[in-house]
Amino acid sequence: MKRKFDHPAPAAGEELSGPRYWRSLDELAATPGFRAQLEREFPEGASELNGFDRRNFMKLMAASFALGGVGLTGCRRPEKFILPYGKSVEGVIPGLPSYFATAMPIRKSAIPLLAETHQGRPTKLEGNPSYEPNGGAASLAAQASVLDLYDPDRAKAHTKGGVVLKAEEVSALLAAVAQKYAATQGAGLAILADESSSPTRARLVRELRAKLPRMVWSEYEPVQDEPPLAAAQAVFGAAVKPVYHFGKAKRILSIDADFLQSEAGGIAHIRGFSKGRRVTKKGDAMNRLYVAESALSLTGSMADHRLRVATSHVLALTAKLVATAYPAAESAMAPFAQGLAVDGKWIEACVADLMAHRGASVVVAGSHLPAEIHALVYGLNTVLGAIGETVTFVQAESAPGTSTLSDLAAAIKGGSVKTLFVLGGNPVYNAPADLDWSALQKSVPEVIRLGYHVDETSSLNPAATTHLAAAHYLESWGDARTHDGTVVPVQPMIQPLFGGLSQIEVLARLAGEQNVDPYALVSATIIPLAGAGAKSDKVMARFLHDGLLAGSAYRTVDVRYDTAGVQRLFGAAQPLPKLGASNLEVRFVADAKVDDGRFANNGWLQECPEPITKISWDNAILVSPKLGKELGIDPKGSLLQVARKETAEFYMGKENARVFELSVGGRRIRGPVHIQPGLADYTVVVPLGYGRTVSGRVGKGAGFSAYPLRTSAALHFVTGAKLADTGTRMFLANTQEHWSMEGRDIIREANFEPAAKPDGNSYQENPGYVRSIGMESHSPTILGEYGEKMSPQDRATKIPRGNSLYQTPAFDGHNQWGMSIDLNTCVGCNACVVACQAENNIPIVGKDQVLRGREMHWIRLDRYYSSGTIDAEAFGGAGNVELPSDPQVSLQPMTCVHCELAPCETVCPVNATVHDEEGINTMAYNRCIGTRYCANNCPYKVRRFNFFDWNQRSLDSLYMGPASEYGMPELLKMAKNPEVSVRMRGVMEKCTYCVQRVQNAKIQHKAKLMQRNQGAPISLEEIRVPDGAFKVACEQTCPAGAIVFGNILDPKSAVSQAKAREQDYAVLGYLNVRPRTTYSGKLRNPNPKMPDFNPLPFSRVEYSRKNEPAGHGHETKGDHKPAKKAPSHGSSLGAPKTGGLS
Amino acid sequence: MAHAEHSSPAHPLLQEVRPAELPRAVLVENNRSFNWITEKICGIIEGKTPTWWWICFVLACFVASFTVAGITYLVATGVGVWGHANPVNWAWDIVNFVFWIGIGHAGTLISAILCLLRQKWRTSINRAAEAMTIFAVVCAAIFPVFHVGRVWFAWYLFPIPNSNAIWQNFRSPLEWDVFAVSTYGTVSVLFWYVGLIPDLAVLRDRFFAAGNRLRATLYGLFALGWRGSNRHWSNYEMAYLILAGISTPLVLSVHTIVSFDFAVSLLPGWHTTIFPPYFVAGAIFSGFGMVLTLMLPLRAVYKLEDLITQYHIDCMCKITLATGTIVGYAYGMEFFIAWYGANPYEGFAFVNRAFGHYAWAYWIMISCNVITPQFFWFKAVRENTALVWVLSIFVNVGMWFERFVIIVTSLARDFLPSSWGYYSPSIVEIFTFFGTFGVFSVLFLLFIRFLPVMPMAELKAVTPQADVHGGHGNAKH
Amino acid sequence: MSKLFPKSANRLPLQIVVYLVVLAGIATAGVTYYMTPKYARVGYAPLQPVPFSHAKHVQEVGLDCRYCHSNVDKSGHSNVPSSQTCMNCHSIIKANSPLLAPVRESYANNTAVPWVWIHQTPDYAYFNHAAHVNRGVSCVECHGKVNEMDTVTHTQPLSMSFCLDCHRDPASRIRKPGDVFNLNSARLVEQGEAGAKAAEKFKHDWKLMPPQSCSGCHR
Amino acid sequence: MSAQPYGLIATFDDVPSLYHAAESVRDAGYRNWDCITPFPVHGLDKAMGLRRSIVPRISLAGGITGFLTGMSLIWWTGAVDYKLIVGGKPYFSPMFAFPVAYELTILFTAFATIIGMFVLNGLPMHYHPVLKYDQIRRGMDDTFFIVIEARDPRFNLENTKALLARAGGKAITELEA
Repeated sequence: MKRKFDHPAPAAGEELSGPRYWRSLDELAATPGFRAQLEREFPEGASELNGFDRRNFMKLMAASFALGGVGLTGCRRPEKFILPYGKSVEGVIPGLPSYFATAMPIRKSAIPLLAETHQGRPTKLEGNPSYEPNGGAASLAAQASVLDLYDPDRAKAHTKGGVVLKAEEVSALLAAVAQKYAATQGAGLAILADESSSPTRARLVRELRAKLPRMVWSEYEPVQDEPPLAAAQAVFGAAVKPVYHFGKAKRILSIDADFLQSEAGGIAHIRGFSKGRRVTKKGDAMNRLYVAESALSLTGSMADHRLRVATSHVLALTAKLVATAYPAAESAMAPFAQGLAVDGKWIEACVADLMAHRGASVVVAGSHLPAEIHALVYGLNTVLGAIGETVTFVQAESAPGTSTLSDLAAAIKGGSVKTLFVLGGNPVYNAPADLDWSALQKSVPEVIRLGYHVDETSSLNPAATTHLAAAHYLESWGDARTHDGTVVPVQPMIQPLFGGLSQIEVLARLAGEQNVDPYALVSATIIPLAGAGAKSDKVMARFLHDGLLAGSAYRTVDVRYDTAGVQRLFGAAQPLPKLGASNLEVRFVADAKVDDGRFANNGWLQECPEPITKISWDNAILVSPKLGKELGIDPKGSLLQVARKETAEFYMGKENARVFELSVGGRRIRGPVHIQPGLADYTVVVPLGYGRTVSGRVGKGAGFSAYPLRTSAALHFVTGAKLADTGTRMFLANTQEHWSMEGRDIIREANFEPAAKPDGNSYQENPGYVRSIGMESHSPTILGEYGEKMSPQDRATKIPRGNSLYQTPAFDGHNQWGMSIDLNTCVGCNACVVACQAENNIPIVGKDQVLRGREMHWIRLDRYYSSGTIDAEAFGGAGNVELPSDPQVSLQPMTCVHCELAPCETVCPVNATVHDEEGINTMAYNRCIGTRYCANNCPYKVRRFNFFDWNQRSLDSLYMGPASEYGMPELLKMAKNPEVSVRMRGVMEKCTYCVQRVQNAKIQHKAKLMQRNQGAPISLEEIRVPDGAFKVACEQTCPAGAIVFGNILDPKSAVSQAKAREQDYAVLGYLNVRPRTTYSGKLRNPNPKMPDFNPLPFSRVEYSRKNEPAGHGHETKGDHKPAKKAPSHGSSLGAPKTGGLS
Repeated sequence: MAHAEHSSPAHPLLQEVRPAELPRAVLVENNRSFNWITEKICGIIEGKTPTWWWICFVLACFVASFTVAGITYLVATGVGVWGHANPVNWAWDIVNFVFWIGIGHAGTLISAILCLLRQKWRTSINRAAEAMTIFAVVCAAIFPVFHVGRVWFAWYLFPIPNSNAIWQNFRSPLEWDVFAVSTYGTVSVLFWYVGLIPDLAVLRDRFFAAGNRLRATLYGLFALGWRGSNRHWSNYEMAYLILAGISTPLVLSVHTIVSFDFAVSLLPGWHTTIFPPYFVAGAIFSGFGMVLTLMLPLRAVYKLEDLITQYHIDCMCKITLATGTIVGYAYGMEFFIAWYGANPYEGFAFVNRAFGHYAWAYWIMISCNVITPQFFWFKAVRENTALVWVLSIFVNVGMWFERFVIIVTSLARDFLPSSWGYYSPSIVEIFTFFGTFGVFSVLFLLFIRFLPVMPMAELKAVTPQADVHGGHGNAKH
Repeated sequence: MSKLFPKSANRLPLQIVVYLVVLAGIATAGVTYYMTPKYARVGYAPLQPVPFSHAKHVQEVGLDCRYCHSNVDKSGHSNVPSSQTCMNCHSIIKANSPLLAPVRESYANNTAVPWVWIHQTPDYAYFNHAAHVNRGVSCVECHGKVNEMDTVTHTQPLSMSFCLDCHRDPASRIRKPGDVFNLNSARLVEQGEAGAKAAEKFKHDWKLMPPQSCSGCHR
Repeated sequence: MSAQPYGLIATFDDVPSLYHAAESVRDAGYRNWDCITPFPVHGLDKAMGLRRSIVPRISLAGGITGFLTGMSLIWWTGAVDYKLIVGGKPYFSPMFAFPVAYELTILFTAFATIIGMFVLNGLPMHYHPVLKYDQIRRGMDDTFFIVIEARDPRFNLENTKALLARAGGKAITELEA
């Protein structure tokens, strides 16, 4: 259900402005604000919701009433109250969530969303399926952003020099400013804002600048996620930006571009990419991904061929590529390709492959790269005939006259700025170091800051700073454009909790608009966009209902490549920097979780492990194993190296990292060093966004800030850096201690195409390859002959005894739930982790507890490296000591797999975890006494134990027990999903297949049925929940569509189809636990013509080494070659010889 | 020496046999009289409390307070105060539980199995050994009870009808444990108490004669009016024999079931059929270790050399040696099966034990449990009481580490390398465990102070004078 | 020598045993009674801010349950009506009865009437009204004959075993869909042979299979 | 003493004399008599002509009850009252029911044995005429007694005294009731 959300006048909002919200309830009960809040928060019957938080809230309230003398306490039990609306709210059915379309704006794009609200509380965000490119998926950040709304540390009032301002005072203040500068035509007024795609903001800015022509309007973003327009401007003569269609691409070359994650439009990219990657049956095509990069990005982890090359050498590489692909340009490119140490064969084979797929191949360059490279890449795409096919160019939004941060800095230096507005952003924290922004900002007499937190920028000079509390996008009206330009609404779900303002409200007041009501502002922008003649209210209704303005995407322009333009871009060729331990390249990347620091105070994101390093709550200086060795970081193994050596040093299971000082050009920062396989040998990667000095409880003190190293000249990478050991150490909360699969059959991989001389190992030759791996491959079938003959449906209900002593009772449910996870398309973006956290009220536990291994995530992403070098012997060999410098990465989402013969259930003494008739392994929290036996006996280690009262105690006083304060902040209670119990300490928890969604779907379906066929019998087919009627949280948000959940009794259901694939297998299947969640094996699609081609995926090589040391593996003849090699030479197994250049 | 002309099966206890394998040792040295025995043993109770007892008692109470404090903090705060974390969800708690239960077993074994085997040398040590059993079970019970996350709901473990209409899961070894351990505790107490009755009667009358009505009444109440009637003795003997008879399978079943906690799971390193016999042997091993550790000082302090003779020590050393060797064999067999089974997960589990991150624990275990007992081959060692005592301590340490190795190393590195971890105990765990030794000592000190440390009646029954045909007629008084 | 224990002492053990048995009995009985939800709930009839009489409104006025509890067949839980609903009539009828003052006041300045909450299930139990009323389970099964109550009283224990009784044998509790909101109607099984048959048919035709495992109610 | 005494008690210093005395009392055909010994004297039962104790039968009954209780408890709770699918195991199987049934067997046997023994012995009985005998204390220590009760049909103060004296009993005394 999506509809315009009737919004009471903002006036009501003021009564519950900030601080009062925080006073004790009984005091609050007296205030009219409380009543208003009741009306908003506890509509008709809301208190009857069964959500623990709501109950608890009611108890507190009852208590407070008692104190206030309003209620009486019963003699037998405390009285609780039902507080219905005074006046009913139209369309709100207590107990049923409502869904509204909105969008999360970020930089120059936005993510269209649906918000699930419970009586006005948004609790869960999901992608908006009406926006086709994203297909209902959402990103990690989008999933987590709902928590920011309830951040107890957000700015709760407008303040001037520390004094709280009322709403009308703020309006007055802004009006005053407007007046003052109207006189000077804006001279002396400067506004610094973050980037935005909002048409309304653009419109207001235009108006404002028309009014105040001499005003300085500048925009700054520390991180770029779209290519520089300069390149397009030069070669196409137009301000256009590329939009990629990976769905159409058969061959992809990524040049230092993490297009799956950090580039704008990532969700659409993942969706397209996985479309081309998905292999459901023999004969399906599969795309091939070449990646040349310096860091190990998620995109790189998906690569079929990966080339480690320093970012400062990428220009040379690109030049070489162009020269190879377009011989005409060879002479021109030669000087730039000078001194590039990359195996020529790699480039030739790669280019040949791309050329062979003209029109179906594409080259992508990272947004952080200089314009020259983009210009060349556009050229490559032209040569490949990609333009118009796999990549289209659209008219980019451009606001002429927008000045950069440096311009603004100059203006301030010149003393021409008297009043500075800082709308969003956080320049004091993230401005380039050479600008010395703090000093500049201090020098401005009046600074007005619109910020969500009182952060570094707001608290720089409190006396002279006015801080306006910004509204969260879930509590304010606005609009935005997605990466491809589609206009989407930003619709409020709830009144501003603390009377915050949005940017457009501020700008409107400055521009002196008559009607500053944000809804009016937005509709004033949208209606014209909808085209003439459209009836305004209809337009808005439709706009808000669909959550987008149909056909509003940016205009596609066909572009002509102008070689002359390229030459204009290029200066004289520079010699390639010679990299080494004393001349390191530093690469600044936006963190996968906290981005450029904007999400630093979001607990869900902080606790979510970084997809590749698996480190939570911190960033680290990432160095390659080779550099690590040279720096003297040599983790010691165990007594006799029985398993692959860890890449990090561990102390009692905690990563005990050395703190190094990273210095470049006289600037220096300190941070823990973490060895990251897969980096270019002398490239050091430092994620931005950490080390916030002024932030909330969560963000403060997490990690270190890398901004002090950045200069305007080198925002994204710089050479000439040095690392020096400070002799100190610090713990890193690494959630995955061990990196190797140890040659086990956990993730089963095969190459897609046969090798030059076929060995029967590839998918093409043996689609059922997963069955020739693992214990099952050479043990009698666990289902028994009888069971093997059964249909999947019968197996799910009858549960064949196999060779067991016991006959399992039949599962007689109408539905039998199951899940399938496609390891081939999962890119490891971690969105599912946080989606699950939001849906299931999963608490965060803080760095200290994560260090101890007590993180609570119900779904985790296991990340394994494999290098083909593992010791064939049981223990004690050189192969185990070697660290992989250029590994293959395998990712596996791991959550409760709901075993039909669940080992956890057998051992629970109190029947707290049993099976239901529909095959779900249930967990009755209230029955659990916490013996933790189930967790011990779970082979997948997916059960999570509440060691403390995570929800009721603050994370810094967990060990104080009763001495610490009990109860969770009201704001956090509002974030909880009322459909799921909030667990107390001492109970076990785990994935429940989102049983609340399952049950509600069933009930709704049955209710409909009963009302539809009055009295007429209902067939077994009818009673089943239709496939796709609902999705579980992780499945719903997965951009790759790698997770499929549904009823396996329905042969036509998506999940049945997925499970029917030949590459479907059960992890640890030999244990005969019969998981309901099965996995589709991973495929790699290397090019046999490439120099680094390996006939088998490395993990497979390691498997064969461990399990068929002599190489007598059936089906795996190909293993002879690697297996015979000396264990200690990884590269000889086909690891790119070009790797580790400097 | 006494001879038994006729032996009627009806009175097994009274019948003296000469086991071929055992020398006909003197069970009470210097041909002491009945009265001497009575005086000797009652003397311990009647004499004034020695200073050393008070010192030990206060010390023990202090140590015991650690457990109390540790448990209080645990319950108030959460299991998090221990070192547990995924993947190691059981650690010292269960280690200590198995350790103490194991210790307890020797007591039952001595009093029950040896009784059935007609090993008369048991008489002088069985009372103390049984006491040890009971106190060990008390210490053991502390851990499984308090290791749960919500101890206030621990009653869910018992089949009590309730309005939730839900029952227990009797497939769970943990539920079996509940029954096994509580049965074990109950039966041990009953067995012990029945043995005490005649001696309590002795004390009753002695205190009454000494004019101490209060203590006389107390002992009297528990003596249940025992008057040494032979008609009673005949039923009593039979009951005692039956209790011994059922205690034997009981003690075996208890540790078997404890071992099921692991054997029934599917964790590599736990999931092995060898566990039951191996655990039982280990239990006896550690139990005798503990008996030696306790009895040797007692013997010295109370000058009981005539009652706990070198022959007794000899026997216990030999049993320790035998069981220690069995345990050693089990260690070896585990490795063989892991290799022979050709299951990579199993194989790794054991290699990892010996050479992985916890190798240190493994080698402590091996040296204490397999090497230490081998010294008992030598008579010289067996006769050097001090040395025996030291070795017995090693045995206790070794057996604690055995449980640690089995539980922690298997959990720390199981199926999915992604969830491998490392466990280290928190200070709270360490102190809680340390404190249980205090608890044990407090109870044991109270026992030796207020109850006869040896069964007088049984001792008298094995003296030569007890024979109906005289034997060495009049004993010297 | 004089005896330690008097002759009477011989009766002591027996007496002790007897006392213990009696005590244990009393204790068990007490616990069973005072600790079951039945005790804590059944009969609970608190004073409401407005003395609303279901009897009057249902029997005299003839309102259907769903007039006020309008979402009971759509939503998980049955809503308590807003003051607006009351005012639909009471703006005309008894327009200024002092008893209705709280309602008028609540309607006027849009505040809540603090109705005392009677039928509570525990936090961890997720009862769904729609699931029941749409599948032939009448209000009366859990709430009793509210239509005859002047003050609402808790009539059923609403304990887990109470729920299970029905979930294990749904046929014996269900009504014709038409009768669900008619609190005076009889269960199908109480309508003789035919009724019992109808119940079985109902169960079979509409695939009634109430969950008996945890996931049905606990999430 | 006026009242009929409880019986006569005679002292013996060592086991053999007690043994032979017991034989002679038995042969004299007394029924209600007893020996008081500080420890179970082997062979004395025969000398007294006692039959084998029936405690074992009581124990057996206890054991059987225990086993059945265990099995039926698990069967009823798991397979009748509340059927739950646990780990794919059957609702009931003697396999997993065995350990608990086994433990209950032992527990119930123990109780039956001990209670049986007490009942047969008529214990607890804190008051007993024998306990009033001033020398009884030594009977718990190192002396042996024979008590012949007055209610024995053959009891006759003089003859019985004489019999005990003949049997070598010393300090033959009347026990007041």
